[in-house]
Amino acid sequence: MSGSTAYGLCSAALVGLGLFGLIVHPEPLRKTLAFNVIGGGVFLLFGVVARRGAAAGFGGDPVPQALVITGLVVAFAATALTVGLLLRLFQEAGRANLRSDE
Amino acid sequence: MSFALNLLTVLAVCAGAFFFLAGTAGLLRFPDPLSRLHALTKADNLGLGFVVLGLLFQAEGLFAGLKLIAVWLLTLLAGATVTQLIAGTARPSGPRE
Amino acid sequence: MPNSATAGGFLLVLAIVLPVTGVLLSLVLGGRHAERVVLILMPAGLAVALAIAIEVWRSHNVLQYFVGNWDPPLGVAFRADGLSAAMLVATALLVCGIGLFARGQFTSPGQAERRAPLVFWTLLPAVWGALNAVFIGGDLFNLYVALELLTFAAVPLVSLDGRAETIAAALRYLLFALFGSILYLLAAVLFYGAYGTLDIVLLSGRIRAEPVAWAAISLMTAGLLAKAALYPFHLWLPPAHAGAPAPASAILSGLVVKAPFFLVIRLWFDIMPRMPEPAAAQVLGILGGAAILFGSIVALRQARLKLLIAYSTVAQIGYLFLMLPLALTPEIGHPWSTFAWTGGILQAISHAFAKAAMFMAAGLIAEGIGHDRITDLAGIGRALPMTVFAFALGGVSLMGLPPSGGFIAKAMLLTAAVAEGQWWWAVIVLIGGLLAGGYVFLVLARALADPIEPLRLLTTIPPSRQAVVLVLALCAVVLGIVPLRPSELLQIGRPDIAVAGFR
Amino acid sequence: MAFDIGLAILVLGVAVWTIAGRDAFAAVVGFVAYGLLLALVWVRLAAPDVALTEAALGSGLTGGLLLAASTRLRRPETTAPGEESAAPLRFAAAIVCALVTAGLVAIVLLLPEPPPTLAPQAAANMAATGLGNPVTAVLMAYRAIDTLLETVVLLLALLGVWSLAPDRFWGGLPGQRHHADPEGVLTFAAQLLVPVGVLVGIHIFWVGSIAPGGEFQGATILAAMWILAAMAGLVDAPAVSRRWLRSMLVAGPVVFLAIGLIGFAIAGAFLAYPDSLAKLLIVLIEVPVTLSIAATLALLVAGPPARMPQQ
Repeated sequence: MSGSTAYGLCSAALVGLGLFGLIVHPEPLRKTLAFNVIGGGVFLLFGVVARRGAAAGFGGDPVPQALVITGLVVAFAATALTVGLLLRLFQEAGRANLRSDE
Repeated sequence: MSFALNLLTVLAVCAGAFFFLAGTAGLLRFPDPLSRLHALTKADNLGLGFVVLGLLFQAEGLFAGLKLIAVWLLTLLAGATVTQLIAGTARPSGPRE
Repeated sequence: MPNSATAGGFLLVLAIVLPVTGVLLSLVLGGRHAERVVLILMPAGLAVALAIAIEVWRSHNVLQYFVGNWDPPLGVAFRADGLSAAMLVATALLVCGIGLFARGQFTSPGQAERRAPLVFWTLLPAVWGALNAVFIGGDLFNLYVALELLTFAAVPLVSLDGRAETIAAALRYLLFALFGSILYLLAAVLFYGAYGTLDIVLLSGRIRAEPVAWAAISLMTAGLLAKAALYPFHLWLPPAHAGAPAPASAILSGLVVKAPFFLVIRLWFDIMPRMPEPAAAQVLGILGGAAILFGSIVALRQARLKLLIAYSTVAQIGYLFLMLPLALTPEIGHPWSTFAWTGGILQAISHAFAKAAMFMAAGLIAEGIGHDRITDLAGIGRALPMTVFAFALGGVSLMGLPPSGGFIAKAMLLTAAVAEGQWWWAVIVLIGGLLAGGYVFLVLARALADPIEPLRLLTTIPPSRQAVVLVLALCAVVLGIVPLRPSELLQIGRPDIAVAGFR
Repeated sequence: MAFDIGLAILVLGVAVWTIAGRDAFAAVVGFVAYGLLLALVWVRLAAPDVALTEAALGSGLTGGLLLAASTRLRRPETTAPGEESAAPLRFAAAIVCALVTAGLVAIVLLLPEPPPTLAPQAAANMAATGLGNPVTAVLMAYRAIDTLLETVVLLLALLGVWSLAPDRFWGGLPGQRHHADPEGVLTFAAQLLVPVGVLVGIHIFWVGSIAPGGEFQGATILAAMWILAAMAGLVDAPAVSRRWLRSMLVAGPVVFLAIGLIGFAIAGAFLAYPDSLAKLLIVLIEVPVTLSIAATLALLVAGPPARMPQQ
């Protein structure tokens, strides 16, 4: 097993773990955390793909690496918007969950 | 020459690791927030100092060495600030702990 | 498929650059200028969309553009086939209609900038640009960015009024959309890891029937379904679409949910045309059928008009996915398969017009009488005849009655189902039509009833706004009268069939 | 090798803490550690550019945002008992997620040999971009359209956050005003750190064309410095209606678009650069883009307008 395979297996576990958190946690803040854990796993898998593609004197394929940077920025923007909605909901309704409005 | 430098590096980094270990033990074992912080910062600043010192022997050129020292100084500053803030919160039988 | 940039490819760049410019200008100029920027933008964007459609029609080929002259797989390609062109034109028409309609609702009186108008007039071109980017995207990661652009443009529209319940609806929508995005991205990573490209055309040449391909396709489909609100991922849709202001509901229900559906089509028909999987297509069809039955029945039980229309969207999305089991037959390119494919796309477009008209009609009714309780609509048919007529025309298309785009779409799906021996889909189409008839007549019966005391409108609704709604509803009808030309356009550039197969 | 396995296990452990911990605040702290460890993983995967982004943005800024949110949501009335999901749901979810993980494990082990890669093509075209960092070449040349749309995505997210302001505060100032305490340690630290941090941010941005770094990483550091200065009360957020602020926010995408359109005339395609001018044009784009991203990130953390100027 090479180092990048270890990280590949780690990324698979991270995706599963984050998915679990996403399903079982009712509070949106915890869901947001779970999203970011999954995101970390997905990006890591892309990093492993990049590392495997090392060639032409580069330590890794630069295309997936660049895409991960773009992805991280999108993930931050998504987190910021979620947090904004969450805080405003808390302010308006005094609650920060989505359960009771079913 | 390079053997001597390598030896110095190993010694310094080991010393640094010891201080980190001691600091972590203090963080876990000491009874109240203030003494925990005390253990943590004292040991960490010294620990990182020794690690940086050890790496200085391996630095390629003056600029790289200065960067390492800058890392240490910035960590000192950040650590001192955060410790002050935590201690300030913890002192008047703070909201947590 | 051409392997270099084609003449007229620069039009594709304009289809994205124009709306994006609108977003930036609206934001920086602010105040009342935001509205003017969009009003200037609308005809220009419509012209670009029409030019693309004409160019595709004239050359009878796919328009293609390599951004920065970098060929895929290193660079990103934009491509417009007949399907893209049709969606671009439909989007442009709808955005123009919605923009004209929204003028009466989102104005900043005086010099001071108001929150809701600025946000609306900045996000309207943002939705437009994002949709265009989805329709012409040729690269899976670029499409990911486009989908995120769409999400961030659509979510704030839901909570524009700032009430707690719409904020909760927006939050739920955002969580579902992000869930879809992350699955989509994971699938894109798997595609790249296995085949070394994210370009749709290159990918379709390299993909093989193996576990990694199936995993990627399943994940991507699941992610897109969450964004398209197909049953059982529909939970977020009704509160979000019903809670948004009417013009925003129109764009969300009419167009935004069609973008992920469009990508499902790209995935199943363009990326893997030679590997049909009837069992998987049947699963998607079953979800579609469940959506039709569930959405229609719940719509029948709604007390508020906007929620009824929103649940009807859940049902109508189901029809889109009926096309998959009917078109993904083992012999793709078979006339009946093409028939079903065309029916599905026509359903997407005619539903867009019909649903936008219905939401805006509901908005005008709510403005006029201050609520949208269905039981208290009596007399509105006399007070706002043009609006109620537009609502009825939209309803005709939803039911699938002639003459309307919805009729042709549903008839094509029905015919294909019968001809292919998959009669159970035909039954569902028919039941769905009956149920749609039920909820539309429920509303119309109340609206046309004589009120106990004469209905007084709170404000006067300008006829121009009513006319816009009527024109959009008429577009849905017209699609049913001249359906053959557009459906020929739709076939241009389909990799899986010869155009000649369609008669 | 052993280090990699150990690090992978550590990352997993911290992730379990983040997901399974009962206290939201502790979970967020776990997430920050998760991000920092991932940054280390990125170094091991020969992706220093990503490592910088992960540490600054994925762990730092995201962590700060979530920490602030979890403190504000942490009131007694929000932690109602019985919020846990039912045991059968947890069990079913665990099975589904285990299956997903197992499937991904199989795929990771079955990834093709030799691995497909675009590294040779990226290398072959580097000369035409005049850049020395392949990741920057991807972001600014080969796939510049992604980066352009990305800057718009950030702007839309900011507008989305702003749209959550109560109507009466529209055009006002975001977040709380922090007052400077001349004796305070935070003020002192900020006075000392901000100039250094700004220099570091500019440096990281500037070396991006030849070495690891670039506009996203540099902009994140600049944004963090502004946030630090605001927390220490040294600066206050500008009102969101300010024309200069709006101009600063859109400057990056506007210049990006403009130079992209000029590409039609001087290089024959949108977002194309003639070889001789490539590096100059890319730097011309990057400077305003860095400023715009820095401003957008800082304001995303600051939140929606919540007060009017000088009440």
